[in-house]
Amino acid sequence: MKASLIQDRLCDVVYQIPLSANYYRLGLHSQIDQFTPGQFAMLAVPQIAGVLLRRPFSLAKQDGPITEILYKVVGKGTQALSQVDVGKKIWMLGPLGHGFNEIEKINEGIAVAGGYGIAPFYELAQIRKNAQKPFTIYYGARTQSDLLYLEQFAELGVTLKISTEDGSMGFHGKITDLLNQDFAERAPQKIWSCGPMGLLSAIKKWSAAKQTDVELSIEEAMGCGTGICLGCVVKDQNGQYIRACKEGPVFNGASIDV
Amino acid sequence: MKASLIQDRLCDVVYQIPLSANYYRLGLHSQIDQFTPGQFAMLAVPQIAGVLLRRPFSLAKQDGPITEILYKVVGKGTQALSQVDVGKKIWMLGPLGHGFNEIEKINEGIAVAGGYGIAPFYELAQIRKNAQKPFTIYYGARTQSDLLYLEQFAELGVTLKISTEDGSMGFHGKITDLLNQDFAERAPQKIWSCGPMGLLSAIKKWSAAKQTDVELSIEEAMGCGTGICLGCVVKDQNGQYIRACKEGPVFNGASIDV
Amino acid sequence: MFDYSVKLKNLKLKNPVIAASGTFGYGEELNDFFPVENLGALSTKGLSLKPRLGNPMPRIIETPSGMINAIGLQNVGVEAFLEKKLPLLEKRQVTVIANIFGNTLEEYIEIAKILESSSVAAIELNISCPNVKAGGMEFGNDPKMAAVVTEEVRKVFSRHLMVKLSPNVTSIVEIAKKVEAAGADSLSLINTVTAMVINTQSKKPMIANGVGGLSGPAIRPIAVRMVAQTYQAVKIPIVGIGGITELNDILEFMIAGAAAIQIGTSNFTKPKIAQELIDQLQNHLKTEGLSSPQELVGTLEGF
Amino acid sequence: MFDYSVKLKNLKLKNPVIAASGTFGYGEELNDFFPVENLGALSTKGLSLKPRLGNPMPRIIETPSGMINAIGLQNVGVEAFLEKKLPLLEKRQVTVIANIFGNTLEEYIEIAKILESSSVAAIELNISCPNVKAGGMEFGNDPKMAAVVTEEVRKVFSRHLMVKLSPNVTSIVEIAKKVEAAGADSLSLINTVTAMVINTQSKKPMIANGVGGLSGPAIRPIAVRMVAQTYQAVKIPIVGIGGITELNDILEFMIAGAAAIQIGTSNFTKPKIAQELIDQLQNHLKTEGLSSPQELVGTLEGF
Ligand SMILES: Cc1cc2nc3c(=O)[nH]c(=O)nc-3n(C[C@H](O)[C@H](O)[C@H](O)COP(=O)(O)OP(=O)(O)OC[C@H]3O[C@@H](n4cnc5c(N)ncnc54)[C@H](O)[C@@H]3O)c2cc1C
Ligand SMILES: Cc1cc2nc3c(=O)[nH]c(=O)nc-3n(C[C@H](O)[C@H](O)[C@H](O)COP(=O)(O)OP(=O)(O)OC[C@H]3O[C@@H](n4cnc5c(N)ncnc54)[C@H](O)[C@@H]3O)c2cc1C
Ligand SMILES: Cc1cc2nc3c(=O)[nH]c(=O)nc-3n(C[C@H](O)[C@H](O)[C@H](O)COP(=O)(O)O)c2cc1C
Ligand SMILES: Cc1cc2nc3c(=O)[nH]c(=O)nc-3n(C[C@H](O)[C@H](O)[C@H](O)COP(=O)(O)O)c2cc1C
Ligand code: FES
Ligand code: FES
Repeated sequence: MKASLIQDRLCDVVYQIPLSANYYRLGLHSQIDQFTPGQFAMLAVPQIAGVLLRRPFSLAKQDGPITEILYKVVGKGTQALSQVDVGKKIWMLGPLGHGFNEIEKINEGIAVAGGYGIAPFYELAQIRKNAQKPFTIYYGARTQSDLLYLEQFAELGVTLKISTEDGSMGFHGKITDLLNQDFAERAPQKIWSCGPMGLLSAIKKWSAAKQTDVELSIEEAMGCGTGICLGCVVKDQNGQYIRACKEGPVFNGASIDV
Repeated sequence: MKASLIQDRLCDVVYQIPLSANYYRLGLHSQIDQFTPGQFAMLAVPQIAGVLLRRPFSLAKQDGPITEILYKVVGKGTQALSQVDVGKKIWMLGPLGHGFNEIEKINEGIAVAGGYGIAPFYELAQIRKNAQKPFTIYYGARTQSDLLYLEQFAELGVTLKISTEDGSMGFHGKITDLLNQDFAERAPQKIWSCGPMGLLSAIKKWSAAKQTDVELSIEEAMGCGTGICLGCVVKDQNGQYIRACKEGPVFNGASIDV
Repeated sequence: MFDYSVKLKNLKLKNPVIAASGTFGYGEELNDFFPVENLGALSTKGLSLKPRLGNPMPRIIETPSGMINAIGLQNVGVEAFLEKKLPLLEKRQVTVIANIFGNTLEEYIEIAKILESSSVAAIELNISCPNVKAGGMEFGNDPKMAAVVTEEVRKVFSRHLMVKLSPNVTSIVEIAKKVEAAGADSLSLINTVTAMVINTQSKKPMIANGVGGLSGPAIRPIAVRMVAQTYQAVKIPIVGIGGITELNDILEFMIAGAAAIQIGTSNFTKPKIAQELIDQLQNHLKTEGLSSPQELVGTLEGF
Repeated sequence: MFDYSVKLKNLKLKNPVIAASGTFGYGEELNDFFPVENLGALSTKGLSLKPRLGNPMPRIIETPSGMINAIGLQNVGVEAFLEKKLPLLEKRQVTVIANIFGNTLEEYIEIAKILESSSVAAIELNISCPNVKAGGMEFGNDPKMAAVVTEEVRKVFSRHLMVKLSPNVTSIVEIAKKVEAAGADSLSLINTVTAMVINTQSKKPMIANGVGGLSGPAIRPIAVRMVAQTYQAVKIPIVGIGGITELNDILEFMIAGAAAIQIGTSNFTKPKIAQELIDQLQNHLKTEGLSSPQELVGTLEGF
């Protein structure tokens, strides 16, 4: 996949669609060529009440010149972002970092996602479909309303394995329990995973036990997104701090300490 | 005129009309009963890029529950204000301070306004009309496009005497020159004036020479609008600092040092 | 049993929320608007021995998430305060903290003596004031001078003595310890941070005095740090001040070690903020199942 | 004839805009994006004698109009810098200022010696570092220690020696004077202001190190004040730092007395900001009819 050059562009907001559970789909006229799922962008959310830094968001989908972001309102930056109306403009710096690997190559790859960790798998599912490879997503959430993109995944022919903590949809329990159930005998060929740190640690452990290849997209507070602030580090296997935004956010599971 | 209690209310923006020269008419659903022209309100403009303090604006007109503000974009607070769309909400604290006096009583009162100093005279003209008193406004501006509310004043039967610095409309020159011309022989009974400090000084001097009663609405940077910060003072005739927001913004011309 | 009151040694407040000096006038300005007696206490605009005219205009300028002021301590003087301003506060049973300052040690002592025979509940000693006798060096920036002024005022004022510390120092902890040893009953911190904005057109400072004091949310992280450091070093209660605008900010200060807090600049941007925060804090404490604000104080871990 | 270059004594910069230490990496990160050689100079991430791991996470937190960082001076060490990072900067003909720090006086001297035989144009001495031998007291907070480290580094480094001052002191002017007398060629100010944010849920500091350094627009008025005061007290050139985000901010610093400026946190929020400001400043100077940036420096009136 050819890499797109990083750009910082003032993008028109072409859609801003409220979903359930305080999630939104944001469409930005970014004119990005393409990106690798797992790559992200730094958005300059409105600088309300002293907000200063940009906020990192996974790139969820590219549709011609339009980039989609799936985001959840969790604090004042995302709150301010959700108030930006269609027709207004937002600065977007991206695509940044390194995405998932071997997306088109692996035959039996699965994704494990939690929360807004689902975002990169929208584009990833598209790529798998184009490459005519099957794709299964294990998707864990607290409750049914936290599950996004279900229709889109259905359209892309993705097999969805859902678990919810409260049992309101799919398997009742943790996503790792569901994995244990489905892969009792064998292991998936490769796992791409994105979600909260707790999930990533669990998946890393699980994969190690299964001796399966795993890539983790990790989430750290980010100051710059470009590798210059050293605010987003994670320990590598040698105990050295490496940058989530530059060397990551997608890492080989074995190479980092989560 | 009965005084309205000060209130701090989150008001719907009911209209936001761009005029010429970066001026806007803003309609707020304030539910204020009434105000005295010259009184003002502190608006919480959106706190973009570190904006912290509220901004003072004259109350221009009350129409049922709707208060009108006439404002000009001059810096980042007013810029942010102009981006607030109809349907959004803004905190408004008011009515504050002391307005003009003897509005209904004086028979031959005139106003002298410059820039957005025209704002209070919209309501004042209405009161004069209701009281069936004639009203003339001397209105100075840099150029024609800086002149606002001309239609409204016409409807209210106001006699408008216009001067522009570039001669693009009305008298070519300073408003005091026009006053000198019109009042060569006699003096107006009373002057209500609002505008930039330069204008107010000139009017004060002119009135003193003519031995005419003058009230000046002065403009100072304001931190609170309620008298607690002491950031907006002006010297009185004894050399003591008094507060524009509390003792003013309208002062008897003789009582302050401008 | 839930008890919302706070005891700063011998000073009892009905709640931990104090209006900061210079940001609530003499309590009369917001009268129509705000039941002043609901405040934990009101710290008055700084009082001097004689009335002070204050600085020329402009006196304030906004900065990113903050403001600078150089009011120049304009005030009616301590005598006029007692005569004309205090009666209203007495009538409304407000807990009054008299914020005082002097240009010389003698002035501080004189004001404190006058206040000793008044009804004010406490003195807040503003030591961020240039000492004319020591060539303009601020009392509050020198540990020794800070201790001397505390000690001398202590001798003539028997009720609660709060000393307000300046952040413009290398070690606020060192000064805090000296002031504690000199007999202060409590410490309030921080006062404003010295700062400047320049008008790039006129090439003059944006406030007439040249420099002024920075306040507001911009300085909050500096203030929280100083409270946390000071809490580790002294035993007397601390009153936290700096950029408080919402409940979470109060919690930060209390966790850092503040037994009470003061609200300054926010009174300008939202005149009912103190009342709102009093209510919100009370609800929060109840929801968290705490029996008094005291249970939060100094609960910071990992520092 | 318009001349955009700036001379800080023996250090020539093609323009007055420097990327601040710790906010532009080693110049390679923004490479695709930004012609590093267009900068007046690049101040490197702080270099120590040995590589440093840095602090645990979290290391940064946003504050009102600012941010706090406690990166813990993670860096590759001076040797690896010379070997692996400097060649790219040399190839692109960047004016490199090596920002250095040590835990002991000896470490400072050792690094300076190593740099003496490298191609770096200047050293920027970061003295806001705890001196392990003096019980953790920061070099930069004590006028005497600040002078000693300057003097000793001066002896072993013959090119431009810039000393970066800490704002966390009672009198930055006193330290500036001592450092000037000790042989500094220029002063850069300010470094970050020590600050803290507390997570009110976990009751722990929001950054793992407890306290960190506040930067960004929030501190700009503090920095401008310190530059203006220092300019009145020293003869060597001053480099202004703190919260610069737009042209007007640069003008403020230059009017206050800064011969050059550094851009820090803004590189994070807008990675092309330095280039934009270089262009805007040049246009401004031309429009104003000035023949060099120098004509603006120290033009502040009424202070
Ligand atoms: C590589 C990467 C990709 C990402 N992709 C996505 C994505 O696709 N979609 C998405 O929605 N998000 C994504 N995120 C997360 C997203 O960046 C954050 O949710 C966003 O930055 C939050 O900004 P905010 O201003 O709304 O929240 P903030 O105000 O910055 O707060 C963030 C969280 O911290 C808490 N917090 C803040 N201050 C305090 C305090 N003083 N005490 C206690 N708690 C506090 C808040 O409550 C909130 O939960 C991604 C992050 C990374 C690093
Ligand atoms: C009682 C009263 C009534 C008023 N009524 C009205 C009214 O009816 N309509 C109206 O439009 N206005 C009115 N004003 C004025 C209005 O309050 C101001 O225009 C408004 O506060 C400006 O806010 P701002 O954030 O847009 O500008 P700011 O960013 O605060 O700047 C204000 C002005 O100062 C300049 N400035 C700011 N910072 C600097 C700097 N560092 N260097 C050089 N220059 C600088 C700006 O360019 C601008 O001209 C009134 C004011 C008062 C006191
Ligand atoms: C306009 C203004 C006037 C002030 N006057 C005084 C004063 O007279 N005495 C004093 O001790 N502090 C004074 N202060 C400092 C405040 O009491 C408070 O310490 C400071 O503003 C920090 O709190 P804040 O960030 O909540 O405003 C003043 C502050 C402001 C903004
Ligand atoms: C993430 C980060 C890392 C920094 N690292 C260093 C450093 O290694 N050495 C140093 O002298 N200053 C360092 N600084 C301070 C900056 O160089 C600068 O002095 C400060 O941030 C103020 O400028 P600003 O407000 O423009 O950011 C760092 C600042 C930040 C934000
Ligand atoms: S976010 Fe700044 S280095 Fe990664
Ligand atoms: S604006 Fe605060 S006293 Fe007038």
